[in-house]
Amino acid sequence: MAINWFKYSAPTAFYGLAGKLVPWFAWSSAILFAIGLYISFFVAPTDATQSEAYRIMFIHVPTSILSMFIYLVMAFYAAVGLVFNTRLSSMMATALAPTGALFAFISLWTGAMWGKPMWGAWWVWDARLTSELILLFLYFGFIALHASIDDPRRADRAAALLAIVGSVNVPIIYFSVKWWNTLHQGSTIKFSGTSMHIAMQQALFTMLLACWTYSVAISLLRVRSIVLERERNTQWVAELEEVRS
Amino acid sequence: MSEFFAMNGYAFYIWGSYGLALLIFIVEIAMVRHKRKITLQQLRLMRDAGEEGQA
Amino acid sequence: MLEISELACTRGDHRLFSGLSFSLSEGELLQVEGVNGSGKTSLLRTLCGFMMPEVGVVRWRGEDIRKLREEYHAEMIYLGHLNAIKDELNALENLHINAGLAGYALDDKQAIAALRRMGLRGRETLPVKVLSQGQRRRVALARLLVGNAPLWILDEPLTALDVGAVILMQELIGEHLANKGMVIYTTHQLLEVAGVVTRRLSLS
Amino acid sequence: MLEISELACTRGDHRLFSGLSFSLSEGELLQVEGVNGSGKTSLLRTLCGFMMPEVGVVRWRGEDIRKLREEYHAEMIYLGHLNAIKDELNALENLHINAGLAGYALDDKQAIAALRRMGLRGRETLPVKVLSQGQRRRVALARLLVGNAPLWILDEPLTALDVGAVILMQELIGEHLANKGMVIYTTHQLLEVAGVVTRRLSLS
Amino acid sequence: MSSMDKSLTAGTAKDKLSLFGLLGLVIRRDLILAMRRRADVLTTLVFFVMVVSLFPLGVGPELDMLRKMAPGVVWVAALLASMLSLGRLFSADYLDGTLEQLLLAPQPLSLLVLGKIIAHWMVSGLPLVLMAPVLGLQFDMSAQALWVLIATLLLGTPILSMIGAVGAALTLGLRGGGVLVSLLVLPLCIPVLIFGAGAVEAVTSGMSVVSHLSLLGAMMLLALVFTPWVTAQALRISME
Amino acid sequence: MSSMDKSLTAGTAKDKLSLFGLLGLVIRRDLILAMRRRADVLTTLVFFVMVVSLFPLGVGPELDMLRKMAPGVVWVAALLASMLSLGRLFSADYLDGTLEQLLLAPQPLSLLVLGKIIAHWMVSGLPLVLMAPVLGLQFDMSAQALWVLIATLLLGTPILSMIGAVGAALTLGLRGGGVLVSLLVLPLCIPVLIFGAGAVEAVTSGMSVVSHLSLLGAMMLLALVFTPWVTAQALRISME
Ligand code: HEM
Ligand SMILES: Nc1ncnc2c1ncn2[C@@H]1O[C@H](COP(=O)(O)OP(=O)(O)OP(=O)(O)O)[C@@H](O)[C@H]1O
Ligand SMILES: Nc1ncnc2c1ncn2[C@@H]1O[C@H](COP(=O)(O)OP(=O)(O)OP(=O)(O)O)[C@@H](O)[C@H]1O
Ligand SMILES: [Mg+2]
Ligand SMILES: [Mg+2]
Repeated sequence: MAINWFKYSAPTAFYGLAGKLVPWFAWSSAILFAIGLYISFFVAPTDATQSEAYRIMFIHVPTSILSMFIYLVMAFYAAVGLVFNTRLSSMMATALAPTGALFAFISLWTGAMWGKPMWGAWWVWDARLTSELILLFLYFGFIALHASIDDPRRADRAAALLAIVGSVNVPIIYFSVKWWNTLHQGSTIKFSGTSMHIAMQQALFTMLLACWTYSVAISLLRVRSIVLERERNTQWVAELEEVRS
Repeated sequence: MSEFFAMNGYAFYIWGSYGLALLIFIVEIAMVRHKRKITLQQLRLMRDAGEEGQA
Repeated sequence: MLEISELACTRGDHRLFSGLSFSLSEGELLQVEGVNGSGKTSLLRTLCGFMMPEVGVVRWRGEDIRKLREEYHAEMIYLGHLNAIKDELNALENLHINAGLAGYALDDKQAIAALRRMGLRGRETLPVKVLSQGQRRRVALARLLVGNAPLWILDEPLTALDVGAVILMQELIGEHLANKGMVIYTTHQLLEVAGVVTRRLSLS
Repeated sequence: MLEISELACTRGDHRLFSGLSFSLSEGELLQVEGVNGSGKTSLLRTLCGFMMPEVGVVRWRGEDIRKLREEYHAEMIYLGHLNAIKDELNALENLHINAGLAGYALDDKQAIAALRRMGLRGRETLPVKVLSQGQRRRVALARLLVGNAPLWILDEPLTALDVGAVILMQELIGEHLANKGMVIYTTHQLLEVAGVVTRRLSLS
Repeated sequence: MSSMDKSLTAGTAKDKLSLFGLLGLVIRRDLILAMRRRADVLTTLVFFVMVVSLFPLGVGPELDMLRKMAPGVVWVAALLASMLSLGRLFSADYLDGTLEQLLLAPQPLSLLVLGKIIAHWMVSGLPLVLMAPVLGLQFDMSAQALWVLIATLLLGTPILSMIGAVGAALTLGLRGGGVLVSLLVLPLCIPVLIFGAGAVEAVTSGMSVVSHLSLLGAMMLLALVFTPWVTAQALRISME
Repeated sequence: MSSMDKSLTAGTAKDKLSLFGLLGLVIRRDLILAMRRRADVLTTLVFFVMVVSLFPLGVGPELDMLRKMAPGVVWVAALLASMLSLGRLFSADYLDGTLEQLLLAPQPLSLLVLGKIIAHWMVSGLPLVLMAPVLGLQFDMSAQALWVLIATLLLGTPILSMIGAVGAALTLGLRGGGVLVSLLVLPLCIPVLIFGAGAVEAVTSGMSVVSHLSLLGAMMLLALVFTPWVTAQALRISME
């Protein structure tokens, strides 16, 4: 059986590279989390208006930002996969989706946990909250579509099309919801501290970095499994050390 | 110490947030690693079956 | 006219065929042979352009069919496992629509003549839903009579047809070949066209 | 065992058959013949009890099948145009379920043996969706191997089967008849069981 | 693989299946099928969540009004979600010929039907019940109201599945059956909706909910006794 | 019969069909098919009416609140109704093999797709638009609000059909596609819902609706340009 080495060279090299990168990202993530949490809880001062509750911010804001960022990256990878027919980028997109969805979920959850003490309600129908919820639905759509199609190549292409259409729609959703909201109620109570304490900024930034390294590490780990699964009939997979042993 | 954990009365919300986030991270890591284990297992199984078939 | 070079097809873990090359020119008849699951349907669907060939190209008049697309489609007719007829419409309406999609407008007389030739006299205006399996297949096959595409790709055209209809199909194919047509087909039954040598392509 | 008396069937304006009487006893093989649309499928579906006979009765061991119902069902297997297999399940699971619905619990070994006999070695655990037409038909036919109902009613069992599978079916039917089974079938292909005289019933 | 197959066989090999074993087999079969296309189960749930979330988007974000609407909205969404999933109940079996074989099974058809209904509810009704409280929170419902909501859904969704089965059986094989079935079934389900949503409103305005709940319970028992048989007859008619 | 057949043929016999003639053929074909199963068209409409009417049942009969909810409820119901009818858009053609033939037609696929979308809208979107005022009256909406409601629906329902077509094409042939398609399409349709319902609310609170309507118009044009092509690609992927 002739194997087109050129075609498979990319996943081969990438599989090894990813394997080498994962520990680096994983460890830096762990360290950054440790530092970030330390600053968040022990260095950052208690907020004047929100007391301790504001400390939820240090997990809420990074996860919120990453959930949106990951969607864009995922759509980008998917589009590259669709246009240039590169399998690897499609696999990357597939690997990113669950992490993005989880971040969106954490964002919603922590937001709700913050909203209850601050606004007295678990949930309000505010622009940001609503569009984050819709973002979660978009992730679900991507994952569900990919999962319902058996042929992986077809699944990649179909899901990519969806991701692209979705990414066009995300800004539209955000602005429409924002506008819709301003039509009705006055400004929602928002976090008061406009001029943030320097320690808060540091904590926020460190946690953001920690979350970012985490998502890189976990999606690289996930994509390695996906590569193995999809390329299971190739010679190079059979020759891998972890397969042979 | 207990004062720290009490978080000035916001313990439920704060630890609820961080706790769930932590739980999700742990579960995700566990699931991804489990998936890798399963994948490798299946690969070995298939290879063994293939060798048997040739023999 | 139709050239296939170094075609390979893999479905799931199974390599169905590889390194397949052949070409077909005017007036030729090609039967794709093979046991169940050997990849006949997959090959025909690749020839239609539904499936992207894993390796290799399919060329029509020297050009890749994935480039030609509509131009190629105008010169071929594909008949698959499915009949592509609407249960709610009658045979006549179905034929009109199928011809329309292929780019031709028929008049009723031609359509009825085609259906009668296919042995559907008296069933032209019954909703296709109530027809028997064989009659439905005949409605689908009537498309071959009204188009004038040179290339016919037929996946098990004889399914559900009775003996009379099989003989009719043999005649139709013979006429088409005499008009410089080309036919590729699969079947597990016997299909012999008088005066024509059937080329055979065996999938492993 | 199975007796049909004075059966008639009308679909729409067409009287398909009338005054049909025959009976079938142990070890007998009956082929229902007729051109496309002559009413073979309609007759078989009436024998199963799906369609109420317009005139006449169908009797099993002397009793009307519409009275017997479940008791009759326990003694027959019907295989129609449709395969009655689930695309999402693999061949093994499909067979288990089909046997379970017929009232039997199989073990894996029997099921695999049946599938292998039907020529599906290596495809036992693929989702049926990805199998070829002929392979799907084989999965459906494997039911015949695991049940032990005396009466088989087969509507075009040979559809999509290759030559090897047709021979296999002939053997299976032969074995079943030797075990005092009864078989009624339709087909437009050739089906000859060695050592058995096929009775033929022609619908106009 | 082997464990999966085992789970499909009940009892020991070559055994005749008991009636109960058969019920189990049918339920297990449908659950396994549902698990094979796990997306299905999830999507009914997500559909439910999405419909409930659409309302605030259409109506506007005032919490006061939303709180009042909440029980109605959740119940309507549950009704629609179980309506949508009805299409799956028999149509797949019909299209691939399995239904013919079910009708030819040597066991009472109503029993098989009951098994299918139970499996359907477990896949499409139960998740809704479990999800409802979270949605209630989005609408700022009180804890007490949430409990009543769960109770009514727990009693009500099986009724929806059972009534829905009759509709699904009657519309089998008709094109556009998906919408037709809603048309047949929705009017029949309206009492369930009224008592279900009514109970939640009653509790928020401080009244007793016992009568509501016991009425729902009675309806459920009634449905349990009659609908499998009616569905079986409807299937026979549809297959003629 | 003869007149029906005539209406299926465009131009004179043996003529090559023009692109426009082809578009007409596809639309006519789908409309005729819809007329053959007239129940279909009716049921979308009845579903719409029923969802809208369920609300007062679930929420309670206070007119004040109902008036406020009205635009949102009508729009959500329209969204759900067009979602429901999406299943019909390609699946019948897929199952009977017609879609294969459409892909093999010697004309641009996007054009055929556009024809199908237009026919689908005429069958499932237009009736809703015409029905909406009647339902608005049930909720005691003002005449002005009713006009705006019609205008937004007229602009919005085609967008729903077009976005829906993409989802329908992507989920072709997948079991449980009916619910999956809602999952994919509903989030994408939310802006339409918000601007549609928002416009009606704006007019009731005395604000200008021009910006809402022009935004909807812009979205429609955008969708008209892109979705047929995207749908065609999705169909190609699904048929692989
Ligand atoms: C379920 C509820 C909530 C959700 C879904 C949510 C969602 C989001 C999202 C998506 C972002 C990122 C926005 C951006 O970077 O532009 C964000 C940022 C933020 N959220 Fe929330 N949020 C929720 C509740 C809250 C609550 C209750 C508070 C405070 C009282 C809050 C305060 C903030 C702050 C301070 C930021 C970062 C500030 C900024 O980047 O502008 N959020 N939230
Ligand atoms: N995902 C998959 N994994 C493994 N095998 C697959 C997969 N998808 C398809 N196959 C195999 O590919 C083949 C498809 O064959 P195809 O339908 O082209 O056969 P065919 O020659 O037309 O057969 P028939 O005569 O029965 O119609 C089958 O053998 C099937 O088992
Ligand atoms: N409503 C109706 N009006 C007129 N004719 C009808 C109606 N319904 C069914 N028929 C006819 O009844 C016959 C049904 O035949 P049946 O399906 O039993 O044929 P068959 O012998 O199995 O044919 P095949 O060999 O093609 O499978 C067909 O000839 C069909 O045209
Ligand atoms: Mg084939
Ligand atoms: Mg027949």
